[in-house]
Order: sequence, then C-alpha cells, then structure tokens
Amino acid sequence: MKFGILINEGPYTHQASDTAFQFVKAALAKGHQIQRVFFYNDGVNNATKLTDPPQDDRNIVNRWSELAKEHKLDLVVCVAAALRRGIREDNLAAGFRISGLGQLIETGIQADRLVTFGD
Amino acid sequence: MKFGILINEGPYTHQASDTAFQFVKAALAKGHQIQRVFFYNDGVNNATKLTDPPQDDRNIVNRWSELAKEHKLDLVVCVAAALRRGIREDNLAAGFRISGLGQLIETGIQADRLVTFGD
Amino acid sequence: MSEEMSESGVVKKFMYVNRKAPYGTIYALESLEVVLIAAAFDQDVSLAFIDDGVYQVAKGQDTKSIGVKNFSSTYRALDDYDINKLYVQKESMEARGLTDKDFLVPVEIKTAAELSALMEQQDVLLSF
Amino acid sequence: MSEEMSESGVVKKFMYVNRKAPYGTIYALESLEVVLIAAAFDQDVSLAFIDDGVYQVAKGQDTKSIGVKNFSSTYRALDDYDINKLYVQKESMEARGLTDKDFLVPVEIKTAAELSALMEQQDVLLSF
Amino acid sequence: MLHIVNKSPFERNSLESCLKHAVKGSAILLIEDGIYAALKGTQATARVQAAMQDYTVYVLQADVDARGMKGRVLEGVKPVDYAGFVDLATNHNAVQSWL
Amino acid sequence: MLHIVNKSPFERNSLESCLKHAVKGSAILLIEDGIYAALKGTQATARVQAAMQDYTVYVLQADVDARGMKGRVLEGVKPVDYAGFVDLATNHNAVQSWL
Repeated sequence: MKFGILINEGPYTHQASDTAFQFVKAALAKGHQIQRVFFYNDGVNNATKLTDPPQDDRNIVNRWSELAKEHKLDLVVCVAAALRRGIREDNLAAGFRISGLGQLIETGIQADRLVTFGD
Repeated sequence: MKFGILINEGPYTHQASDTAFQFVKAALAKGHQIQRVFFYNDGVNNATKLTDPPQDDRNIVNRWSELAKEHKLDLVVCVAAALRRGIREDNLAAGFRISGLGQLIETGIQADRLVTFGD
Repeated sequence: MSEEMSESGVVKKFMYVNRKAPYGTIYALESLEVVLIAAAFDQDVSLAFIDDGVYQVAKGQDTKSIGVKNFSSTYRALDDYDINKLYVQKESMEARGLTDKDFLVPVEIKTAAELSALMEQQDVLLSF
Repeated sequence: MSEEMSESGVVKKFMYVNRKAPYGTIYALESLEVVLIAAAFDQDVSLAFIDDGVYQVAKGQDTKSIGVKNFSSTYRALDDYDINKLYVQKESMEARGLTDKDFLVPVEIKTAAELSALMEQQDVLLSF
Repeated sequence: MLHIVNKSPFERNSLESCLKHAVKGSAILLIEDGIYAALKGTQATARVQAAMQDYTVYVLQADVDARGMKGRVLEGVKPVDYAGFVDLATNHNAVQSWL
Repeated sequence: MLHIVNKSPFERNSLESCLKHAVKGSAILLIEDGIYAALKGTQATARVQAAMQDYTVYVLQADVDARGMKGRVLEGVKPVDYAGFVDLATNHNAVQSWL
C-alpha cells in the first residue's frame, strides 16, 4: 500500500514528527511504500540542518535525512510555509526538497492513505 | 515600571509574538522600560533572519529588529532552545543575541513584572 | 502534473476539516492556502467548519488593531474557483450563539450526524 | 551575574506552573531546564503541577518505544539543588485517578484553594 | 494578581483552570482566542457571568474586533486596548498566563 | 474510517468532537497525549466506556509506556504498536486526525 504522510508541527516541541517517524519506519518494515512525506505549517522546521540538540537526545532532523537516504523517501517542504518561517535552500538539511503545495494535493490523489500528524 | 517579556511560541503559527509586540509598543509609549524580551521554546524561531513572509503580511522578525534598534531593546534567545531548533549566529536576525537561561531568571529578578506570551 | 491528473482522470473526494479559531493560530489561514491550490486539481473539494472552526467564516473580521493580515475575504473568492461546498456544523454554531446570518459566505448548515455521513464518503481528510 | 545577585540580595518567590503532560509537547522538559538553572540564583523556587501537569511526575515512565529522551529522573535531582517545594494539585490528581503513591518524587498534595493562596504570594509566575 | 487567558473555552481547559485558582477579587484578562469566553449567548456565557461575581473580567478589544465579535461582548466585561493591558499589568503585583 | 486522537481529554475538546462525528462501527486510535483517555479510574473513563459500545477503541502502547501508564489501560481498549497502527491505517478506507 502507498502511504502519504503530512507533518504539521516542528521538531521537539510537539511529538508529531516523532510519531510520524515511527509510523513511517513501521510501514516500511511491513513492505509498504511511502509515496511522500510532506512538511507543512511549523512542520517545515523539521528540515533545518542547523539543528543541534543535546548529545543524549535524538536528532530529529538527521533521523529523517538518514531514513530518506536509506529508503529513497521523498521529503517535501512547503515553500510558502518555509519562507514564512525562515527555511530556505541555505539551511535545508540533506534529503529534503522545497516545493509547492501542489505536491500535497498530489499525495492525496496518488497515495492510498494520507495520515496527518500535528498538534 | 520595568517589564520583562517572555515569548514561548514561534512567529505566525501562534499569535503570541504579535500580542507581545503590541504590548511592548504600548508599554514603551507609556514611558515604561522593557528590561528584556526573552525568547524560549519555539519562541526562538522569532529570531531567524531567513524569514520571508508574503508581501501583504507583516514581517514579525524585522518588526522586532526595528523596535529593538529604535528603543535599544535587549532581545535574548535561549541558546539551548535555539540549538534544538536550528537557530544560531549564522541565521540570527539583527538586534537579537543568543545567551543562557540565566538571563530569563535575571529578568524575573530585575523586572517589576514578567509577562508571558505563549500557546 | 495537472496534465497527468487529467490523463489519469482520478477524482477523489477531499474534505478540509477546520476546527480552530482564526488569528490565535495560523491553521485557518494555512488550511485556506491549501484549499486554493487544491482548486487547480479538479478534485471534489469540500470544507467543514466544526467547533471553533465556525469562527473562521464569521462576518465583520477587522484585524487592524492586532497588526495581523485579515484573510477572511479569501473565503469569498472560493466560489470563483468552483469551491462551494462549505459546511458549518450546526451544534458548534449554536453553542457559540451564532446563526446562519452570521457568516461572510454562503454556507450549508449540517448537523453532526449529517456531517459524519459526508465524512464517511471522503477519500482524503485534511485537518489543520 | 550571581555575584550581582548576592550583592543586591534580592530574593524573589518564583513559581513554575506546569499544566501540560510530558512527551506530547516539550513544555514539561523545557520548564524543568529553566528550574535547574534557577537553582543557581538563590531564589525561592517552587513547582506547581496542575491539570495534566500532574502526569509530569508520574512513576514508571519508559520512553524506549517512542524514541524520545526520558527526562523524568531529572525531577529526582531537584532535591540536590535544594528545590523541594513540589506541589501537586489535589483535584487534578484525583480527576486522573492518581494517588500520592503514584509520583516519582516526594510531592505535597495541595487543594486548589491552598495552591491559590500560595500563588498569591509569588513575585514571578512562569508557565509553559 | 492579573490572570491572562488566551484560549477558547470551547477548545481548552485553561479558563476553567484559571477560575479554579484565581482568588476572589482577582482580575482576569481575556486575549487572543480567549475572547470567545467574553461573548453573549454562548455555552460559556453562564460560566463567565457567574465568575464575574468574584472577579473583574477584561477583554482585549483588538482581539474581539479581529474575530468579528464586536457588539457581542457581555455587559460587565471591561474592554481594554493594549495600553489598558499594560495598565492592568502595572496595577497588579504579578501576572499569571494560563498557557 | 480510522479516527486518531492525540490530545488529552482533560485539556482539549478533540476526543469529544471525534465522538460526536465518528459513525457507529468506526475505529478510534488514541496516541500521544490522547492515551490518557484510555485509562481506568479517571473522570474521562465513563465517557470512553460508553463510547466503546459504538466504536472499537485502540491505544498506542508505546505512548502509554512513555507516560508511565502501563497497567492502567481500560479493559476492552486494544493496545497496538506502531506496526499495529500501520495495519489500522491499512485496513480502513480513510484516516481522520482530530487535530
């Protein structure tokens, strides 16, 4: 089955990105496809490469980058939401790309299920 | 009177930073002092110079930078909260400085009132 | 992309579920921005306003004093994009002392039960 | 800085008001981080756990499966910093089916009225 | 003390919690989405009217106007602008935000 | 349909809103702070037990454990892990998150 994932909150402040990550890992382990992970609202803040959390905590941004590399995930950051919040190519982490909201609608159309994680 | 201000949410997503801004302007207009504006939790995201909102909307980050310049405001971003969320000297907007949580406690001690704006 | 859509001819039912008040948070505005883009995709789009979401389409919004952009007129533009299925949940409206005269755009008032039935028919639910 | 404090000799009453559950949001953790810093300032510090905040000090937290740092043991360290005024609001605790045996640190159970009286005495209230 | 509530009483428990913990005679200021508690004819109206026996309730008019709720504010709730908000914070010995 | 609730029933109205709009026979999954609705002996317990007449209620065990609530889950609420969460999303034709 093809899953689309929508993440609406930033890293650390809300659990949304953590839960989505565990969901995506579990879906991949079951052999499902992830059509796309779309980052919207404060979710775009998951894509900054400048994040540097304490040593004893998880690095949410790197975790997404690594999972994307391993499984060729399409991690898309909404351009309008990103500009509003100071996320640009300059500070974009590996594995993410910036694109338009059309990509979210496309995910809704192409994926068998869209699962949203937010506040 | 000396006011300390604590802002716990990022720009645009919550009204906290907008309300705090109007409060600070009104306090200054009345001749009060702003001992410090401290940015914590997602509030640190108010300090990124990469923000670029639509033309017809307010620029929350620039608004703080300009008010700081005009009134010599001390805008302090918590270093621990900032590192967790990808705010560093690299992307810090004019008029903000990064420092420790001790500055928040100091504000609590030195200001006559501490007013918190959050979610 | 939209060509590909036309070719594939996929038309899904998208419902935008709006449960939050405007201005206190950005969700109402950024939900609307998605809806405007969605208009280009020839899908079956509807908007549900539930709980504090009913306040999003309240008449008379005037944001001058809070220094925030007033985006409420954008709801009026939806009809130009052939988006005209706007549902206001009846019990939510009544709990807030509002009537069908209080909205800035034409809306259909739906009971929770009616809206539930509509939700069940959706392929994609987007909530912000 | 702390020298300046000692010189000035200002001692204010700081209360940290915690109303949110742990892990769903970061507020519990980042509030605790402020408290730990506050310990160095020789102020009068107390922590109030109200509403879902009472869950912050619940026993037996095990975050392995959610992949998030378990910070609950840090509450046990507060006593080493002479922070030992931890108040759990009684009605909040009871509404959640918890008793004074369910907490991972020694806490005082206070009714809403008792806590209100304490709040009134504070110079600075910090809520996250 | 000045208590500030910024959330809708229909969405969150913050006003309820404030009312449980504010001592008699306190001032309560409703801002942002908190202003929905200050309106006539809602499911929250009775609760707020009862609270007005014990507290002085203020509302930030700018937030009322933004949300199109002008003319719906309950009698007895005192409107303030941002300058009035500053005065409230000045005139009370401490400020508690019910986040 | 699969309904997902991620907020505490004591803090927000999202579970209540979900219960008003989920048709009989739906599945409701409680995750993150939503798991507090799945527990024994709380002020929300009766509401959730009544809802279990009409819905199948699931809880994400990882979130229960994280919060130290192991052993407190109501009888009849079905625990799932993340793989079980994926299965629920697979086995229902659509997913609605009550944000």
